[in-house]
Amino acid sequence: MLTTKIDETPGLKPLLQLEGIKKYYPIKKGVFSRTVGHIKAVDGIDLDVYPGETVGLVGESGCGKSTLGRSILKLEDLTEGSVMFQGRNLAQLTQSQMRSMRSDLQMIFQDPYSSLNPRKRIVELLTEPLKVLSGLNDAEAVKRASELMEIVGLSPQSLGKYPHEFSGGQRQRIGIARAVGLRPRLIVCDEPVSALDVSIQAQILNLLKELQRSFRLTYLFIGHGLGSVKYMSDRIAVMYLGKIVELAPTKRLFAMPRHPYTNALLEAYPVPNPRLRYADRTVLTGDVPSPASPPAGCRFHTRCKVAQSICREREPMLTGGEHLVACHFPLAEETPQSMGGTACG
Amino acid sequence: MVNYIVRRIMIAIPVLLGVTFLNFILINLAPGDPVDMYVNPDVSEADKQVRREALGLNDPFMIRYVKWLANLVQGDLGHSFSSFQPVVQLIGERLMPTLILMGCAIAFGYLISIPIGIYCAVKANSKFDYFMSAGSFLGVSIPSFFLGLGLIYVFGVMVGILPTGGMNTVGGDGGFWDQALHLVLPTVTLGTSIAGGMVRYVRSSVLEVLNQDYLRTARAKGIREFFVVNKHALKNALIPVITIAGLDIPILIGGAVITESIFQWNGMGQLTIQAILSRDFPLLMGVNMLAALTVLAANLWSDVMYAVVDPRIKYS
Amino acid sequence: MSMDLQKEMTAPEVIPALLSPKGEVFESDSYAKMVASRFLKHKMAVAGLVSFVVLVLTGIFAPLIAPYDPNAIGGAFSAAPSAQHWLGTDQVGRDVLSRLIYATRVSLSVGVLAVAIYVIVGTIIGAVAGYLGGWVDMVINRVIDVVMSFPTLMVILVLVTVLGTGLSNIIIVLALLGWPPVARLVRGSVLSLRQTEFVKAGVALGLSTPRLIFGHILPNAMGPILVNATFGAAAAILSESSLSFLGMGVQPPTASWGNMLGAAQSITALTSQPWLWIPPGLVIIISVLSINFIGDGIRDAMDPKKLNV
Amino acid sequence: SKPKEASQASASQLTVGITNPPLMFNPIDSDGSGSSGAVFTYRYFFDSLVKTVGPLEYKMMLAESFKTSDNQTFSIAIHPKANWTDGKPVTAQDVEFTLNLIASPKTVTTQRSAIFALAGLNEKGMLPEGETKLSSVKVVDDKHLEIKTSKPVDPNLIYERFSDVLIVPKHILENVDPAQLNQQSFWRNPNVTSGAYKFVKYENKSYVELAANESYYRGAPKIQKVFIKIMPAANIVAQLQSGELDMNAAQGTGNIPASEWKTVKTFPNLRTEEQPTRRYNSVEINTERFPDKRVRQALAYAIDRKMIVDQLMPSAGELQNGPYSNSHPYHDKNVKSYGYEPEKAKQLLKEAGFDMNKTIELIVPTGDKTREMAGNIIQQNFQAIGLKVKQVNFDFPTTVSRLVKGDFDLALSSFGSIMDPDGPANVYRSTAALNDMRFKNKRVDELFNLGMNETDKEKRFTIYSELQNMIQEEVPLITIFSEYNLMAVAKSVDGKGGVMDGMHYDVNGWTRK
Amino acid sequence: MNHLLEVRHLKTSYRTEQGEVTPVDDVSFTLKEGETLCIVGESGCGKSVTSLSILRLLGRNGYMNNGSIVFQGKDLASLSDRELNAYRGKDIAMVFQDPMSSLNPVYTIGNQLTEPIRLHLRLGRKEAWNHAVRLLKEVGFPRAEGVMDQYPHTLSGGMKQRVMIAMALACNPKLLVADEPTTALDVTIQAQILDLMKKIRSEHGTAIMLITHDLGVVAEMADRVMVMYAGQVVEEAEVQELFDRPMHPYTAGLMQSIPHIEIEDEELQSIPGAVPSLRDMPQGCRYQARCPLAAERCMEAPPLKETGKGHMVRCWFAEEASA
Ligand SMILES: Nc1ncnc2c1ncn2[C@@H]1O[C@H](COP(=O)(O)OP(=O)(O)OP(=O)(O)O)[C@@H](O)[C@H]1O
Ligand SMILES: Nc1ncnc2c1ncn2[C@@H]1O[C@H](COP(=O)(O)OP(=O)(O)OP(=O)(O)O)[C@@H](O)[C@H]1O
Ligand SMILES: [Mg+2]
Ligand SMILES: [Mg+2]
Repeated sequence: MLTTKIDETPGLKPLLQLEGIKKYYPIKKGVFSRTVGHIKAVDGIDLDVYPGETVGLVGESGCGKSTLGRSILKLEDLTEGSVMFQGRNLAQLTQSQMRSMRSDLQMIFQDPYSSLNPRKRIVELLTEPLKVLSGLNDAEAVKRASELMEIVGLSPQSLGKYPHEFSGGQRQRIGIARAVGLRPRLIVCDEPVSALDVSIQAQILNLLKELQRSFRLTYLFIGHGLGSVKYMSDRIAVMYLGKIVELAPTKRLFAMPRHPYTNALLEAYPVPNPRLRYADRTVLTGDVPSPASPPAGCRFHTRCKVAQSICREREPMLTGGEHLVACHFPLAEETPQSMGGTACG
Repeated sequence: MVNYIVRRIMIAIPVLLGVTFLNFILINLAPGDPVDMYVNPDVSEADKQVRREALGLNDPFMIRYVKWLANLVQGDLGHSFSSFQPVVQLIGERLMPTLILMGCAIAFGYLISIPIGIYCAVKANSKFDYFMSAGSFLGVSIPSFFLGLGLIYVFGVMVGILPTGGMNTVGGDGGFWDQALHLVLPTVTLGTSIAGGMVRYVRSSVLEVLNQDYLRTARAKGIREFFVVNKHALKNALIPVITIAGLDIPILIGGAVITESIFQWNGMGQLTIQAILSRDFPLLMGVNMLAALTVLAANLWSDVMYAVVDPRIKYS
Repeated sequence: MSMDLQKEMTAPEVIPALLSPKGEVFESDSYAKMVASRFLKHKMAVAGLVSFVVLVLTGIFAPLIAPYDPNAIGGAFSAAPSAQHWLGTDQVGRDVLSRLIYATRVSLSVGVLAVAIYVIVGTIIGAVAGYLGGWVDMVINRVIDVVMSFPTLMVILVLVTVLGTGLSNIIIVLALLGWPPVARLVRGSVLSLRQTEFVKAGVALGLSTPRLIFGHILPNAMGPILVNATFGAAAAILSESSLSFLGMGVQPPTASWGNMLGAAQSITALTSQPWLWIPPGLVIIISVLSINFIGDGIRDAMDPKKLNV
Repeated sequence: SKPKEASQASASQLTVGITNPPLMFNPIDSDGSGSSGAVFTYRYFFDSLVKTVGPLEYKMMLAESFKTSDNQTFSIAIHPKANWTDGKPVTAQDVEFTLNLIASPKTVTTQRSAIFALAGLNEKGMLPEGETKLSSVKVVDDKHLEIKTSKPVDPNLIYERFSDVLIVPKHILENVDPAQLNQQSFWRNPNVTSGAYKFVKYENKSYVELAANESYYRGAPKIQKVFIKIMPAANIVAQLQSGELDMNAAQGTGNIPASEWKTVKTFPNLRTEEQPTRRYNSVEINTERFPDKRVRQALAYAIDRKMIVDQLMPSAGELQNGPYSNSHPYHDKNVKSYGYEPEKAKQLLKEAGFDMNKTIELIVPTGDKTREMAGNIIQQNFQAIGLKVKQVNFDFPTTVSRLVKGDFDLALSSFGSIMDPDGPANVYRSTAALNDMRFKNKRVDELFNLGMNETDKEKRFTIYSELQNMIQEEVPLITIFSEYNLMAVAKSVDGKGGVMDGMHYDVNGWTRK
Repeated sequence: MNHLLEVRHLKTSYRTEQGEVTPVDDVSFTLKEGETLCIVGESGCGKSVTSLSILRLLGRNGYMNNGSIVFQGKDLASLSDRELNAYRGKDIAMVFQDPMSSLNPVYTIGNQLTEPIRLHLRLGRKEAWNHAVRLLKEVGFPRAEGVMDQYPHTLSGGMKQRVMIAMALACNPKLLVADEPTTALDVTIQAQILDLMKKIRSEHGTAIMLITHDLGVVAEMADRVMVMYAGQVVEEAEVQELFDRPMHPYTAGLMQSIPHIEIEDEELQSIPGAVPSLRDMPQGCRYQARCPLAAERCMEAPPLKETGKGHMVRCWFAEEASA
């Protein structure tokens, strides 16, 4: 199993390269549908993902995580930037080339309830892409579908059922089976467990890990449950308002977050241990600014405790070696933050 | 909002132009000649020719259309072929009666269907609900010529308390009450068919809203069920209802032909049918253009009403 | 690359007996079967279905059931019901019962076929507009505007000349005039369904656009379409009779419920010849009611929200 | 409690029901006026010189006398007391103006045929190019004038034709461009008139209000107000019953449908009357498509006309044989009648070698319920002898355009005729405007010419007798039935009922209990 | 001991097309003034239905089958809807899970917020307005006046949830029932809301019944915790006690399946299987199908019994599980 230290493995080519990805949604008004502004859902992201690793993507709701994930799969048309997958620029592929490329590039959706067509039986849901993309005939496709069911821990007997006859966890397994069925190399997991029960979450996370091991999968793992992202990821990128503000190997990030936002995120995360209740933690005040008109300068300055005047004027770049951070005044590297610092009984 | 409306009107212009041209083609394609049909045995071919010339029917097709358009720009819709009055004036005379009848019919239809629809939804699947469902289908499926005639017979002839037709008492001074009395039967006839469909729409729309979380919030505040339904649910439920209403209006303005003729209510429907039956081209063009205008206006109206009822929708 | 992945994937043993050759029958019923069984639990819907089937059978077997030739003129005109003529005779001495039975063919085919055609056409157009968006949507919308603002009666008149009269042409006319609202409706549903996760998932899985529209989106937009269609059927049965006013309806002597009712439009018939209007009126209402109840039943049975209960 | 309207119906007012809304009140162009409804109405306030009051029976109106000694020159004296409602006298100049207006080639008019006999008109019946006045109309003085026909004519023909020439006020209309005549607002508010009643208003296009002309030259009307209400036929029945209407206008304008007649006759508040008309319904045959006389005869034998009359219009119509209606003074009682003989019909078809598999289209114009039902019966009758006949209903304009183009096999239609026997010439003459049948028969054309040039009544009768038998033998159209005028008048009203002919003559004498 | 709320043997059922279901079956608990009780359990276990039963907000087809709900000595279950309206929003207030859909989209915040104030406190239009503005300031809107005229869709999720809380606090309730008030929100916003609730608790002495399935939130907020599974209470204890010594195998499984951020990498343990459906509840212990300790005996329904000081468990093998 490949693990971290990507930079120490020179010569290994990234599986996925994101360069300057921007996705602006036009805000349209009236019948003329004139664009009166843009929601800058993703506003300039560079990220390399190497074969076999899991890159976690965290950030608060609406910061553009899903949009980024969808953009990689060309479910959204990019405003700017390029997605290189296996060394090919996806933007330059024809429709049919793209369609065949999809068997290497898959996605697991956030909501297991709405991502399965309620009027199709599982067998149809699983075999349809197999027939279309892998060109299998009916019998082969059904055979493959039942293998997949076993792989994700479901009985092939239930292939004839409808999505509503399954629990949320089982549905998410079906979604996973569907994505894995095409034998992809990269799977974008868009919050695959946040809609699920706590007791089921662990099942799914374990399944994903196991699949990664057996099929040498690469994951881009999106989530805002810090616990699960931490559990899954080798590296973690923290997003805020369409930008990556910090990118570091998992352990380092949790041990010493450098961006004030990362720090706030870690502090706000309620630790399931009553002994570790914060007496007086730093809760972020203010609301998330609108992505339609992100603040000038550093986007976080409106909520940042350490913001100075430069933060309002100049946008910080994402810099650093193994631990990248975009902040004019990053938290000192040596002061370990978080983790029950000021715990009380 | 004003901006939005102005832009909508701008976009309506090419649509209208298209409609008028297609109308012109249609009208000219329709069988029957406005002059030939004057089969007064005493009218000779030569006289028909005089009439053709006077009506401008001898010009080629495109010339006639361009002339018509040129006049339109100056606000002139031409003269009727049969009554020789300006089309604008003819339509003007008929518009008010139509609007009055439509207004009353819509008001009547909605006044009975909205409460019934709400109550059906609140008491969904009860006896009342089933009974009213059946009633609403009856309303939809009873032809208006039949309902109208029945009403005339019962209230005009047998009971004799309501006038059987016309817009006011012959020779009367046409006071408000007089006209109101004459409005009753046509309003009921037309309103019944409106109400029939509306009950269903209101019912399903309220039913949908009744499952919304914010109604539970309202109940949790201790608000009486009556207000929960009639304040919190109703306004939301009206949003889809407005769309339907928007679709209703043009149909009513152009299409209450039967009700109008049964009750001698001289509105647009009567005018339209007369124009068609006499192949009165200029009048038809005028009437059709008004119909197109109402469709576009009604679309705009429902969009604007949407924004009025639903603050989430904003036009700028 | 995918080749060696394939090898790695360990295929668990599949029990072939579980799968039918076509891989279709598993332990659960098919969707259609499930919808059917849910439909059958809907009392009103079943009642509607039964009466509708009775009407359809009446239409199909009209020659066997009808006691007389529906167009034959015999006996007294406008005669009250009697042993020979159970529902009396009409204004030109034809047997009302026989006409009513034969009229079932015309009225039901107008009510069902016209609506079926325009629902299909409207659905396809609306789906295309809603899914493709952009200029296609814009053009289709304007076309809908134009068609909706057409003077219905004029269109009908012109079509009469172009097409000639006849049952099939009535159906065509009603269909031509009926599709725009359906297209609007479908467009709206498709616009919102297009944003749903399962459609996005379909795109991610590489499914083609037509497959997505027709295989995934439309089946989920059926609810409102069905409601519209059931109302439309009632309207079509009635409009057929007003078309005959312009010489566009079914041509006499062929009977339809609408023209039977229309012919009875006089004070004399209203007050003293109820057999001329009660039977067709009643049958129209029964058919409208049954179509509506069937529609309600289908909608409820297909509603995915209700599937969860 | 009856509606207000009924209880208010005092002795001084009369309410008449009509079905066709007048568009305006222009007696020069009755088609532009929307025909019968307008004619019925403007007859109350525009008078003619003479008036037909019954078959070959004429009374003087605006003319005090209207005489000829040579059947060619007619001297007319205008009633000395005849005034316009604005006080100005009705003069010979008004008559001259009216005649010239009709004659002008620029005028859009339906009345040209009324003056066709006058000298000085070209073959189109118009003033020749360059002339402004008819030379045949000579004003003698304010109240006297002379008119001259191009050749001697039966004076009855002139009287009948001039019954339709309503005199319009010169001083109001003299500056009007004849081409713009129809657009005059005067026709919508005719406030200078000469008739028994004055126009008050046309309210909402739903009724016309008329008031008595107190200074009417033949005596002021006794009923103060007349209301002419427009409504569908079914409502006329309802309103007659409820008392909102005092009478219907009958004859096209305000007919009671034949199917309702029995019901109406039972209403206790009404007295009813059936009156024969000169209007009949027939099946037009396209002689180009059915050139064989035997086939046309077979079609005539196939129709059970008696059943149509007896069952469809019991006591509301009669059988019609030939081009002259039973009530027409020139009707030949012995004209050939086609009985219901289906076997003979089949026989004739066989003889003619008619292709029985050919589908024949029978066009029925919509709008007249009785006619539509007759169409059903006729179609069945044809079917019964083995013909394949498809009935198609068209609205009136469509029907007309098909007829004019000759694009039809068989078509139901109706024809009326003036009292003069020349009337049917505009149907049966080879070149006639209404000869949709494309019926071309030299002898028929000849007979029409002969009859036209003959002034002796007896001789004319013989000519027209031959003519109608000839036509009946050739059957270019199958005459079926003639509907009666069905008149209902409130018992409280004392006056002649609703026929158009003659009804307006004595309206000033009507009273009401 | 004077209990503010005492729920005894609550059983709530819904009539559905396929017959009756009973999502809450024999639930009992108490709540003291100023106390915070957290109810945890996975989705569908009956947490919301339990809370809705208190104010009888079950909707058209739900009804209370059995049990009593005694609030300040009065059995709410025996009151008519009219009488109950006097409690709703006044003594007992609720905050619901989804702030997005819990506010009426077509009325302004001010309109919705003044409603309970005018209804229960009988204030005039003006006073109610001022009161509402004060409340909004209290829940952290500096620009409260402006917010009053805004429509819900113009507010962010966190703002809406704070409005919901302000609305709940409008009449100084004795009991605040919060049904997953932060599930739809971000962790940073969640922290704000939780702080707000803590503040209210300390300032007004309001008792809070907090429903969640996030054990982190529980750890942060609760005095006492009640764990529900498949419509039943399976365990109830002081928060510290529960985290230290979970006795029911389900509680234990839950604790182990949470990915932690404060502890270093470890293999997650998951609970196999899925929650039984309401329509075919197993005989006996409802957890047996997923339970590692399941035995013959579990075919018999275990009672909820006290094992330690205030620690109640519904399991035959409670001691072993905690070991
Ligand atoms: N189709 C769209 N049209 C317009 N705006 C959109 C669209 N999809 C997303 N957005 C906006 O883009 C921004 C980023 O959305 P996105 O779904 O990527 O966030 P996210 O980080 O995935 O949030 P969450 O954690 O809630 O899933 C949001 O402000 C959202 O409102
Ligand atoms: N109106 C209803 N009709 C029928 N069944 C219902 C209804 N409301 C809830 N239920 C059922 O009751 C059970 C418990 O629901 P409840 O909402 O209390 O769960 P919960 O514990 O709050 O779950 P979550 O964490 O998802 O909110 C569920 O199985 C649900 O299907
Ligand atoms: Mg997302
Ligand atoms: Mg819940």
